[in-house]
Amino acid sequence: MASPLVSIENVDMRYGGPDGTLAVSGLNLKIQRGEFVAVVGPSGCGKSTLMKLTTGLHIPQSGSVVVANSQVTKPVSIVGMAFQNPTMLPWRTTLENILLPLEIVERHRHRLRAHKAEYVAKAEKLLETVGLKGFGEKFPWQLSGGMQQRANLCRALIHEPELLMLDEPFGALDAFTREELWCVIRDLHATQDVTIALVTHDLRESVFLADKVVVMSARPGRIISEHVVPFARPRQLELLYEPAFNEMVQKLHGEIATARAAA
Amino acid sequence: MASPLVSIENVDMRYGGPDGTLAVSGLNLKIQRGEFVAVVGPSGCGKSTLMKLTTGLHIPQSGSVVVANSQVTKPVSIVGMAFQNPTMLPWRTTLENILLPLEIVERHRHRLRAHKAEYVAKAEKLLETVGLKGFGEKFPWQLSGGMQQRANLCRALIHEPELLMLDEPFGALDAFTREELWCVIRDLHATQDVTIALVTHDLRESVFLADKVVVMSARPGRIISEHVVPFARPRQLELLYEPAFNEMVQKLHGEIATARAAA
Amino acid sequence: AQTDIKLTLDWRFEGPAAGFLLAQDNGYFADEGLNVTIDVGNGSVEAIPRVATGAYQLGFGDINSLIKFLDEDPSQPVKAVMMVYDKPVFSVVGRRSLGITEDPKSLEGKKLGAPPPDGAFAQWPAFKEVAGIDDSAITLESIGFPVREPMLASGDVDGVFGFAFSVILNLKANGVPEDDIVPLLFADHGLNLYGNAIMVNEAFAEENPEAVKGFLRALAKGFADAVADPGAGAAAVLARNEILDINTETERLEMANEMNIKTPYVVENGFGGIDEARLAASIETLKISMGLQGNVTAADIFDAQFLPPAEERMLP
Amino acid sequence: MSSTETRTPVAAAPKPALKINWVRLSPVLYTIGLFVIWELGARISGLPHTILPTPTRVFEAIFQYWSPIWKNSVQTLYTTVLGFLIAIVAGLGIGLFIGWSKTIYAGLYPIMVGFNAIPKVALVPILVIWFGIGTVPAVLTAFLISFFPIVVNVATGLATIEPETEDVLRALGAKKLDIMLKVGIPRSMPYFFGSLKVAITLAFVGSVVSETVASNSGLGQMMASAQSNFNVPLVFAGLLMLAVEGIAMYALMAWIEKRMTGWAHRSTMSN
Amino acid sequence: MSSTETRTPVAAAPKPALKINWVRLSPVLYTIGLFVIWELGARISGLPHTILPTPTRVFEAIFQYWSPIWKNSVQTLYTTVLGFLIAIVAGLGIGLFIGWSKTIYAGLYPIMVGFNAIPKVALVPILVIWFGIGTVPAVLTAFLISFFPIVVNVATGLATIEPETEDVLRALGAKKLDIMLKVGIPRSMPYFFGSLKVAITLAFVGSVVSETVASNSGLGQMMASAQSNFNVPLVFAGLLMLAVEGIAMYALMAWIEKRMTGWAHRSTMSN
Ligand SMILES: Nc1ncnc2c1ncn2[C@@H]1O[C@H](COP(=O)(O)OP(=O)(O)OP(=O)(O)O)[C@@H](O)[C@H]1O
Ligand SMILES: Nc1ncnc2c1ncn2[C@@H]1O[C@H](COP(=O)(O)OP(=O)(O)OP(=O)(O)O)[C@@H](O)[C@H]1O
Ligand SMILES: [Mg+2]
Ligand SMILES: [Mg+2]
Repeated sequence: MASPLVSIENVDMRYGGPDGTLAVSGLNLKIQRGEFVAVVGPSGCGKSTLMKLTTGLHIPQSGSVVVANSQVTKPVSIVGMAFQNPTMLPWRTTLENILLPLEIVERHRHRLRAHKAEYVAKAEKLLETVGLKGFGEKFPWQLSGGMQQRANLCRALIHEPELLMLDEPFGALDAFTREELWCVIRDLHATQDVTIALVTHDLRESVFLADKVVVMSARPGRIISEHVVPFARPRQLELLYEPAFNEMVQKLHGEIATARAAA
Repeated sequence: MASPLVSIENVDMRYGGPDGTLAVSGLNLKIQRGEFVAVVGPSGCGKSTLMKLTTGLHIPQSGSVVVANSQVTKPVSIVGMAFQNPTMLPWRTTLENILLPLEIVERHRHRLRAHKAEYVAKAEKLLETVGLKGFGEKFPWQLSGGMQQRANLCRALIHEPELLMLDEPFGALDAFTREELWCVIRDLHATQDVTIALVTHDLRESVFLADKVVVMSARPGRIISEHVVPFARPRQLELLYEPAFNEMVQKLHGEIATARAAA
Repeated sequence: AQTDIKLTLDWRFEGPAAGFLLAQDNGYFADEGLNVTIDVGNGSVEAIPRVATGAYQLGFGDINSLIKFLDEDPSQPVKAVMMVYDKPVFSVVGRRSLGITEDPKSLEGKKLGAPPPDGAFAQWPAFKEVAGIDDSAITLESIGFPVREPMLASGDVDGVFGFAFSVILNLKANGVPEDDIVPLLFADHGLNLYGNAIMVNEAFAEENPEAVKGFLRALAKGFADAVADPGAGAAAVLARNEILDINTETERLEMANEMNIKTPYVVENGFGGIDEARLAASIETLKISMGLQGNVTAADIFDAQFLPPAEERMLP
Repeated sequence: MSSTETRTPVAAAPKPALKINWVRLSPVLYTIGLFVIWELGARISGLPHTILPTPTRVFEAIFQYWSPIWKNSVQTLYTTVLGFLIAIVAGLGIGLFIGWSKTIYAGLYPIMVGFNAIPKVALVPILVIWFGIGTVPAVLTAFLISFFPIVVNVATGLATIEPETEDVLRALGAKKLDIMLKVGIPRSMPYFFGSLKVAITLAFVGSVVSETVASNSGLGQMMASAQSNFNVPLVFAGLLMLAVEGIAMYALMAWIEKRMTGWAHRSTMSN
Repeated sequence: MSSTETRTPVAAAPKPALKINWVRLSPVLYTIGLFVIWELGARISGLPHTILPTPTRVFEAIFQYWSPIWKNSVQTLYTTVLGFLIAIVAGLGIGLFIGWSKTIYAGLYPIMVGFNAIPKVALVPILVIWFGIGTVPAVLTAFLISFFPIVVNVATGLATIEPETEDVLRALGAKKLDIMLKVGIPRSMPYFFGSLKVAITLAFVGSVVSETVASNSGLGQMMASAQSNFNVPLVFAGLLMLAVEGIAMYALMAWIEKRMTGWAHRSTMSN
C-alpha cells in the first residue's frame, strides 16, 4: 500500500471566477487507506471546501487531487459524505432519504429491488443506532435539528463506502448523544476497512477518534500542522478523562490559538 | 417587576394533529425581565419547540404562554430570534438579510428609508463584531456554515429586540470564534436591557453566559431542573479555567446523564 | 358640424367593398357632412349585432341573417335601409372532374364541405327543397374556411358551400383549372333571396334621418363609381390592404358587380331598392331554411324611406 | 419597546365558534356569485341575448339541447384528455431534455417560444390535410397548444435546483439522469402541477378551436353552428360545458397534486 | 469496491481544446436546422403551397410584402405588449390574492380554470360591441389569455414557501402582506419568469386572434386577409414575424430574468 488513498497536492481553490473568494491555497494532504484523519480549523477556513475537493464536487483551479490512484475530475463514487447542513430531500421520508445512496451506487442499485426488505432492515438498524428508532416514516422536516443531523449521518453510512467524509456530523448534538455516536464511528472504523475524514470543531472529538489531527490555517486555508494521536486503539470513553488526553487537547488548543493570532 | 417577561405554564405541544409527535408536555418556565436563561437537554427533546412557543410561532394545544403580559396567540413582535438552521433568504446578500428585521419591525421600518446609511453602518459594525467584515456583499450561499450562523446571529441582534431567543447559535463554530462571540453576547446583555434565552449543547457555554440553566428531559420535553449560576458578573474568559466553574459544569453533566438514563 | 358615423363592413377590405371606399375617397361622404369611419367585419352575420347594439351606426350584412335575428328578438333596433346585393351568390361550387354538373341533382350521393357559419350553407335546407334534391345520400363535412378550398382542390370533398366569387377565385389560387369549376348558384335554381344590405341602428336613424339619407346618397354614388371603373375601385381597396393583388381584386369586384349588384332588376329600378313581394317571399323561404317563427314581416325588415330618388340610384 | 407597553390583562384562550367550513363552501359561493353578477350584468347592460344571454337562458338552452350537448361534450373531453396526456409526456420529456444541457436550452427554447407565439388555429389546416377532419387534428391541436407550459415549468424546476441538493447525489457519483429523476422531477412537481392547470385549459381551447375549423362533432363544431344560427344561448351553453369540464379536470388534478406534493405545501400562510 | 479496482495511472489534467461557444451558437444552428427540415419536409410531403409553403417562398413573401408586414407587426407588437403588461400586473395581483387565503384559493381557482378553458375568441365579439374593433379588443384579449399562467405560478410559489423561511418573518411580527412581499414574491420569481415565457406567447396569440376577428390592422388581420385570398406564403410570413417578435420578447425577458434571479440559477447540472 505505497500510495495513499487520498493525495491532495498544492491545491488552490477559488470560488466564483478569478475575482472570487480564495478558499484554500497551497493545500497539501495525504490520507492513507484505512486511516482516520480529523480536520480542525477556524470557521470559514476551507474545511468544507477540502471535503468537497476530495470527493470531486469541486475541481480545483490548480494543483492535483488524486483519490484511489486517479485524478479527480468529477465526483468519485467510492465516498459516503455527510454534509455540514443536513440536505435531506423534503419529498422523501427519513427512511427513503437514507435509502437514497442505494438507489444510486452501482453496487447496490441493481440489488435494491430484489433485496428491498433486507436494505430497509439495515436502514432501520442504523436509525436505531443513532437513536432515531421509529422516526423512519417521518419526513425530514418533522425532525429536530439534531435528529436531522443524525439521519444525515445514516445516509452517509448506509452504502458502506470505502471513504467516509464527515463534515461536522455532531455539531447539533448534546454531549451524550455525541459520545454515543463517537463510539459508533469508532467501532465502524475498527471493524470495517474504511478510511475516514472528519471535520470537527470539538478538539476532544478529534483526538478521541482520529489517528491524525490536521490543523488548518484561517482562510485561505492550508495545513499548518499534523499531529499523530498516540493513544492505542480500541479507545474507551474513559480516555476522555485521562490527563494525557487532555494534555493533547490543550496542546492543540494552544497551537490553534497561536495560528489564529498569526493569521 | 412582579410578573415575569415570559411565563409558560403547563404547556403541551403536539405536532401534526392528534396523532402527531408530542414534543413537549407539562412544560413550565418563567423568564424574568433582564434574565439570561440557558436551556440544555438531549437532542430532539423540544428545545427548539420551546423557543417557537415563546415567540408565538407555534400555539400550544393546551396550557398558556404569556409574554409581556399578554397571552400569545400569534407571533409576538418584541423578539429577535436566531433559528437553529440559518434560514437566510438566498436572493438577498448577507447585508440585506441582516437588514431584513428593520424592514419589518414597526419601530424601524418607517425610519429605514431616511436613515439607510446609519442602519447599514450598524449592520456592518455587527458583521465586523462576528468576524465577517467585508462579507456583507456576498450572498449567504457563498458563506461557509459557520459564517452563515454568525450572519444569522447578526440578524437576530440588529433591531435590538427586547427578548432575544438564540437556538444553538454557536453550534458550527470553532472554539475560539465561539469564545469571542460569548463575550459579544455577554457584553450585549450587560449593556442593554435585554432578556435572553439560549439553547445550547455546550454546558460550559451555558454556565459562562447564563443566570439560570434549565435542564430539559428527553421527549416529550419538560423542565426537570433549574440551576442558578452563582458566578458574579462581569465574567471573564478566565472563569472557564476556574475549578468552581468546572465543578458546576460537571455537576450539570452528571445530572443530565442521570435524567437521560431515567427517561 | 359633421356627423360621425361608424360603419362596419361584412368582411375585409376586398374588391366588393370598393363602393364604400370610393364613396369615401371621392369625398361623397364629406359632401354630405358625414365623417365616416369604415371598419372591417368578420362575416356578414356578425355585423348585425354590432349595429343592433349601437356600437356601429351603420353596417353591411346579410339580410337573411337580419331576418333571422329580428325573428329571434323583434325588439332589436336594427333595420335594413338599402339593398346592395340584389342577388346573393349563395352557391355550391363543385368540380366537374368529381362528377358535379350544372344540374343540382348531380349533388346527390356526393360529399360536400360546409363551414357552419357560412351563409350559403345556411340556405341549404331551403335550396334542397326548391331544387328537389334528395339529400339522403349526401354527406356533409363540417369544415372551416381555411380548409374549404384546399379540401376541394385535393378532392377530399366533391363540392363546397360558399359565395361563388370567393370560392372560384380561391380554387384558382389552389391550382384548379377554371373549366373544372362548376358554380351552382342557388338563385339560378329557384331560391329567390336577397343578399347583403345596408343596415342602420334605428335609434341613430331617428335622431339623424338626414345623415342616413346623405349616407345612402353618397353610397349610391360610390357604388356607381365602382361599377363604372372597377380598376379604380380595386385601387381604393389596395390603398387600405396592401397585400392584395390588383388583378384579383379587380376581377373579384367585376364578378360582384356582374353577379350581385348590377342585376336586371337594378338596371331597371335603380340600385338599393327592393321589391316588397320578393322580400316577403324570401321570408317564407327562410321559414324552411332557418326555422323562422314568423315574428317579422317585410316591413319590419326593410325601411325604404331613407333612399334617395330612383334616378339618383341608377348604375352606369 | 412598542407592543409591550400595552399591558393588557392576560386574555383567555379564544373559544372556537361554531365553524362553517368556508374553504369547502367557497367554490360554490363564488360560482353562485358569478352567475348572479352575470345575470345582473346582462340585464343592466341591455345587451341583446344574441350577444350576451343571461344565465337563465343559457340553462334553458342546456336543458333543451341536452342530448347534443352531452354527446359533443364527451367528444371534446375525449380529444382534450388525449391531447393533454400526450402533452404531459412530451412536456416532461422536452423539459428534461432542455434541463439537460445549456446548448439544448439555448437552442430549443427560443424556437419553442417562437412556435408558441403562433396561433395554433393557423396550423389546423395542415393537420386536416394530413389527417382528415375529426378527432386526430383536435387531439394534435390540444397537444401542440398545451405542452409548452409544462416544458417551461419542468425546465425551470430543473434549472433552479439548489446545488446543495444536487451535491447530495453528485457525491454518490450519480449520473445526470439520476439527478434529474431523483431530484429534478420531484422537486419541480409542485410547479409541474401548476403548469398542468394551465395546460389543461389550453388543451380545451386547442381541441375546440380545431373542432371549429374541421370536425363533424365536438363542442367547437356545435358552437360554431349554433353561432351561425344566432342560437347564442346554445353557444354559451357550450362555453359553460367547457368550463365545467375544465373544472372537473382541475379537480382531478388538484386531487392528484394533493397526494403527491403535500411535502411542498406546508406553508402556514394561506389560511 | 468497484471503481477503485481499476488502478489507472494518474491522468493528466485535460487540456482545454480550441473552444467554440456552442451555447451562443446553438440558437442559430437550431433555427437553421429547423428551416432546413421545413424546406425538405415541405418538398417531400408534396403538400400544396396553399397549405404548407416552403421557407424559400415564405421569405420571398416577406421580401415582397415587407411594408405591410412591418406596419402590421408593429401594431401587433404594440397591442401584445400592452396586454402583456396588464397581464403581469393583474397576474401578480390575483396570484397574491389567491395565495392570501385558502377560501379565496378554493373559490377563485376553479372559476379561473373554467374561464380559461373557454376559447377567448368567443369573447371577442362582446369586446367589439363594447369597445369597437381595433386596438382595445386586441389588448384585452391578449390580457385575458395571458394572465392565467402568471397567476398559477405566483400562487404556486406562495403556496410552496417553506414554513422555515416564513418563520423568519413571522417571528418578527410581520404582517401577511410583508411575508408576501419579502418572501413570497422574490421566492417565486424564477417561476414568475417561467410563466412570463408562457404568457408572452399567449399574449401574441390573443392579440392575433382578436385582430383576425376585429381589426383594420395588425398581423392577425393581415394573415386573415391573406388566408382568404389563399396567399398562404404571406400567412406564413406573418406567422414567422410573430415567432420573431415572440423570440425578441423572450430574449428581453431572459435578460431581465438573468439579472433578477441569478441566485436561483446556481445549479451546476445543465452544462
Ligand atoms: N459556494 C461558494 N461560493 C463562494 N464562496 C464560497 C462558497 N462556499 C464557500 N465559500 C467561501 O470559501 C471559504 C471557505 O468555506 P468553507 O465552507 O470551506 O469553510 P469551512 O472551513 O467549512 O467553515 P465552517 O467551519 O464555518 O463550516 C469561505 O470564506 C466561504 O466564504
Ligand atoms: N415541524 C414538525 N413536525 C412534526 N414534528 C416535529 C416538527 N418539529 C419538531 N418535531 C418533533 O418535535 C420534537 C422536538 O423537536 P425540537 O426541534 O423542539 O427538538 P430540539 O430539542 O430542538 O432538538 P435538537 O437539539 O436536535 O435541535 C422532535 O421529536 C421532532 O421530531
Ligand atoms: Mg464547513
Ligand atoms: Mg433544536
